[in-house]
Amino acid sequence: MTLSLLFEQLLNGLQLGTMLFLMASGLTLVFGVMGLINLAHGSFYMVGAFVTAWTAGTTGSFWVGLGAGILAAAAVGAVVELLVIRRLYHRQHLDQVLATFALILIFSEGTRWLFGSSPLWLNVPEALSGAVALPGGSRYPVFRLVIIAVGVLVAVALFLLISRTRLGMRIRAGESDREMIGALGIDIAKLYTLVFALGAALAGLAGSMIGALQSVQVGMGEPVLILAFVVIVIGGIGSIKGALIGSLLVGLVDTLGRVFLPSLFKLFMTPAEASGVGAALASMLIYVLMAIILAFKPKGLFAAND
Amino acid sequence: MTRLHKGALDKTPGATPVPMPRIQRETWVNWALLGLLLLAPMIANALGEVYYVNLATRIAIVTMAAVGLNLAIGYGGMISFGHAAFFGLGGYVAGISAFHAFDMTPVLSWPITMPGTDNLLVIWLVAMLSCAVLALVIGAISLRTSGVYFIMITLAFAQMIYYFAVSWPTYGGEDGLPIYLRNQFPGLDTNDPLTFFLICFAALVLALAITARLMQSRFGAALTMARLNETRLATAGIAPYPIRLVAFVISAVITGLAGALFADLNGFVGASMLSWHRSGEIMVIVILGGVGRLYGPLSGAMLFVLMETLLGGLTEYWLLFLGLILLFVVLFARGGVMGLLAGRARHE
Amino acid sequence: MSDAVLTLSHLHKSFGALQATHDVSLDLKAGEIHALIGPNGAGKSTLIGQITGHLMPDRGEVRLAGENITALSVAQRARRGLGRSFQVSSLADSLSVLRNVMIAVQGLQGHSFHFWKPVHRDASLVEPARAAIARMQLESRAETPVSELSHGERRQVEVACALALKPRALLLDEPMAGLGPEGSARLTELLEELKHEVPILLIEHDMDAVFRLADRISVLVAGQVIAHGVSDEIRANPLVREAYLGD
Amino acid sequence: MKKLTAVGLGLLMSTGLASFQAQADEVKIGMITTLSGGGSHLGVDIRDGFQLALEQSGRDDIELLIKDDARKPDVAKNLADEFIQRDKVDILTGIVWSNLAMAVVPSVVRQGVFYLSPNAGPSDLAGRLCHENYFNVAWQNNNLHEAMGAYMQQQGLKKPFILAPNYPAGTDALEGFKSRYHGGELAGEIYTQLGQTDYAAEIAQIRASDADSVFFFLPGGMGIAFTKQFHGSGVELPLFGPAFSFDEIILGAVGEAAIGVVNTSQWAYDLDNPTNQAFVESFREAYGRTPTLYASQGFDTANLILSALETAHPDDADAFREALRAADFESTRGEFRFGKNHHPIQDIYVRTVVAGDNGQPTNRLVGVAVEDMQDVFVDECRM
Repeated sequence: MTLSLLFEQLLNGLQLGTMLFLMASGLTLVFGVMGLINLAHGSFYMVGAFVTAWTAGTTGSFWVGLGAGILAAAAVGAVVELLVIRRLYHRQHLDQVLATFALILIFSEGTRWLFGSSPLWLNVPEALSGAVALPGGSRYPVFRLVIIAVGVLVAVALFLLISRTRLGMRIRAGESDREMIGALGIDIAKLYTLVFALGAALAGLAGSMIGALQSVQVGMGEPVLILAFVVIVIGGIGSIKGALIGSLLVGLVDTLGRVFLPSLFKLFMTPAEASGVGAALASMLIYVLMAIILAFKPKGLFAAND
Repeated sequence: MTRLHKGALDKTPGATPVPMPRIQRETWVNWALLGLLLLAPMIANALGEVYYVNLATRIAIVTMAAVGLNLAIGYGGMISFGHAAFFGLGGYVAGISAFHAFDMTPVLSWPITMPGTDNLLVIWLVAMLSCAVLALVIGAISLRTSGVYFIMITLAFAQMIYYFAVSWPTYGGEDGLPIYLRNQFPGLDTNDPLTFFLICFAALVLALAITARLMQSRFGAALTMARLNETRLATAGIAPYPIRLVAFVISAVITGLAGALFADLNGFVGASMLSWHRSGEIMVIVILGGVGRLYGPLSGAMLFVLMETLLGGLTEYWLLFLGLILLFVVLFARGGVMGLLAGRARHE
Repeated sequence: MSDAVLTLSHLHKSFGALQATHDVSLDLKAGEIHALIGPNGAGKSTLIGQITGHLMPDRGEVRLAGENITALSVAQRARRGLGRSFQVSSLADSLSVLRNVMIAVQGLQGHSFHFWKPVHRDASLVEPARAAIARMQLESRAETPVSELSHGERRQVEVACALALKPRALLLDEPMAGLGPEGSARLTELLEELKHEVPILLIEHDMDAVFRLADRISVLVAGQVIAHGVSDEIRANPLVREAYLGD
Repeated sequence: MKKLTAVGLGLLMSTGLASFQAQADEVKIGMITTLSGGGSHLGVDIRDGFQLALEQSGRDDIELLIKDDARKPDVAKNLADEFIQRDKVDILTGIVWSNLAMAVVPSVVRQGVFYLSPNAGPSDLAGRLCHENYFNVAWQNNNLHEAMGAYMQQQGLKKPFILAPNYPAGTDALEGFKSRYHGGELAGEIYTQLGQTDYAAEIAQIRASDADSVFFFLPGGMGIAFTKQFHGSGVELPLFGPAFSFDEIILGAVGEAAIGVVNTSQWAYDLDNPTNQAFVESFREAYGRTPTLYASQGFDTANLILSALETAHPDDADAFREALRAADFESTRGEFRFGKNHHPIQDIYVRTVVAGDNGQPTNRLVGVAVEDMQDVFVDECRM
């Protein structure tokens, strides 16, 4: 393992982490402000990817597709909030879990009904394809660097939004006291729709970009959703800072675990066995991480309201 | 049996008087559901329609898994999103045991030699013990958290076990493990569909009776209070944590036994029994039927399995409709099927 | 101070920069009612939390009947004989009065891992619970769900729960609030009678009741005990007048 | 709601009774396949290919019942029960995935029903658990990987890097590859997580190794993701794999990143035989897309059944079985016969992905990797 390879793997972990942050920040915001567990968050990721792929395929431009994907995710988020989600704010977590589980089924099958069973085509835009040289000689895809940059931008923007703007003030007020912002004369219903759509848009953004790297297919949101939940639980639900730290932690642990565990086992096993055992443990690693963190910090690393 | 239907929780002579007609209505509904489950396969069997016997067996087993989860969610207020771990573990105990019995190899050769077996009584015992141990570990850690954290940490543990099963080659990994010959119950022919149904039905009735009795006991009173008002319980000098932990273990044991039966019904056990969709499905059944109602899981499982069977035959987009129905139940039919059939829940 | 049942010594507790409890020491002697008063925000809730075990003090000690209980949990303290009622009613609303009180009896007996015998047929649970309810003159409401009770009745159920625990020391957090004149009078009577069985640490806003009932009074302002004494001393204390009346 | 349940039960009972009235000489075929959720395009193609063959046969005495298993083993098992016990089907077919096949097939064939696999071929069913009523019309799972091992050795590649997901089909793939590849040393061997979609870490390892080629088995979305990411990584090594990651539908999703990839398949749409040409043409006409290998497998399975029905009705199990075993039908893949374990003995071809007429990537037949390939588990089969 050379230093440059290690550096490259750290970048990979960082990239996975920033992508997770796009998902997790929306999820944690919605929980922090409205107290809602949204299992259907992965569906917005899928909507973003499908609309981007479809639009890009039709117009020939990734960028038009990206814009359409984000807008569509936000719009779908707003509609879902108006029709379904707002009936769930005062419900128990159990009802929220079931209702949003139902939404997953509806979105997955609805998407399949609209777009068919086959995965859609979506590629990295021409301008961002290719790879650049890294210090140490290896090469790294430009598009992944862009994802990291977008993740960092979104993180900064979110921090500014929450700490500097009126909307952010309302969001913070909502986190600390839901009754109070009602009393302040803020239209709480509108605020909730806005926050929910914002979260959906971020998920859509993640889906659009990742769709270009991976495959755009029904069900693509579910593995990401579970990872995003692991992230926000590790970070402390409701905390944007926690989501950021959690994302990076999960991204790095997952990537490095996949790389190093098999190598570790190769010290005392045959390569094939080591690869198998290492991969098995690597796939369990982030869940182990989460269990350990919660065992010692039952409300995550940065519990928002504690 | 009558005692069983008087209601498990608060609606006992010493507690809240509930208007009489409602008690009778729920009792009546409970009996009707149980009777339907018992009679339908018998009639089907007499008509030679084996398929419906197996369908009823499936309902009985799925109900039992949900009865276990209902103990945790409905009675204990512990929203476990990881009960597939116990369902699957129970299944794997049956599968692994049958595998070794078929191959005549030992399950364990160290520290003690343990041969495989196809004796259901032994398998059930081992399945229940394994689930109890696993639940003790998972519960001990998870119950330190609460709320969403509890939901997610139970999910995390189930995922760990899922990935372990997928990548563990000895017992088939993702391909799973077929059970070539259904495990045997001393003195009965388990290959006869009706006999196997009756075994499962008896196990279900036992699980229901135990749950009912349990919830009337001191332990049940403490568990109810842990759910309704943890502070009150602690102020009475009863620590909530051990009460919850024991309830979690019992819940896991019931779900695990259902898993063992499920594996034998299907003649197959695989990692899909451990997946998070499975946890979601059991939870859906509990909520569909009515959370915290003794017979909620039965009505939920009947509805769920029938929907799966009927809708699945009508359209390949049946999951879309399942989703819509679920959404409708959550938003507009609170209290689930039992709420519709027997009126509002007794508490909350 | 050998007859002190409950002793707090030098308790400190801060939340970040806010010092919510500053060097508080007080005791509760057998046979007395010791009232703790103070304006809103004086740190009463924080102090109660430290006595009952919901909060851990940063420094200092809590002793019950000579035993150091500072590090014990809520349940452990309750088992050692610390009974309490809550300022905001903390009962299981959907359960009957009897069920709420029975839990306390069950806690007292210490057997909660019994899985088989139905509680409603367990005379050793039902009878003490009914006795505690009778003591609060709530017999007619025993089977009523708490959610259907009036505010005052809930307070009485709280006290019944605390009594059913047969505590060595009783901590009552604003038991008079919302009772109305008649209920207040009845409760006052009961407390006077009760203090001979179990000493009471009374947190109360109703000054009339406090001055009538309390053998001793401690005044908490800004996390500190600023005055301590019998009724007349407190009434005359200029610090107290300043804190309370703002003059 | 109660009334609804009652109606539901009544409905179930009545459809059950209806099955009694089926005509005796009619043939009932039950198809359990994946039509919803991830990977459903495989099931859809199998179904479409199968139905096309039935339509072309012009027979109206065959009833085809199709149900979706949602890729869940217990649902598949339940559907099998339903088909056998309620609908009394003579033949079952359709399952896409090995784990579902393992859940369903052993018990089905023991009940005397014929099962013809149009896709999955787990090693146990070819070996230790082989059965007289089980026929595999596609391939044994390891075939395409073994063939690729042999091909890469022929091509003189010295240091292949190999990877597959960490599950039984994945281990079978790599073991299968290694069993026929002895042309050098592996540059590396990685098991990835099942369902993994980001391969940056693995690609970095490939880059850092001294590999001269990459062999991978990543079915479905995993393969799409890997191929795209590999293409974008700037690593310029030739890619090899089984056809599962390069059917026409997946190629559409991968785009030009797939161009140049070499893959092994028992079938290619440009395979030069009249049956195949007619099949591809009629499939395109009927469904408006180019068939995948899954469609050809569905088509072949149906034609095998049709050919056997010419000789015998499944009620006469022994005669029908003999007719199936003879495999007297025109296969889309050229010569086709069964080994003694009822698995195919067939040529495995090599295809390469090129830019098609409209710029879209498509497969071109290059040659034959292994002739008359038979699976290695046949000796474990005691039949």
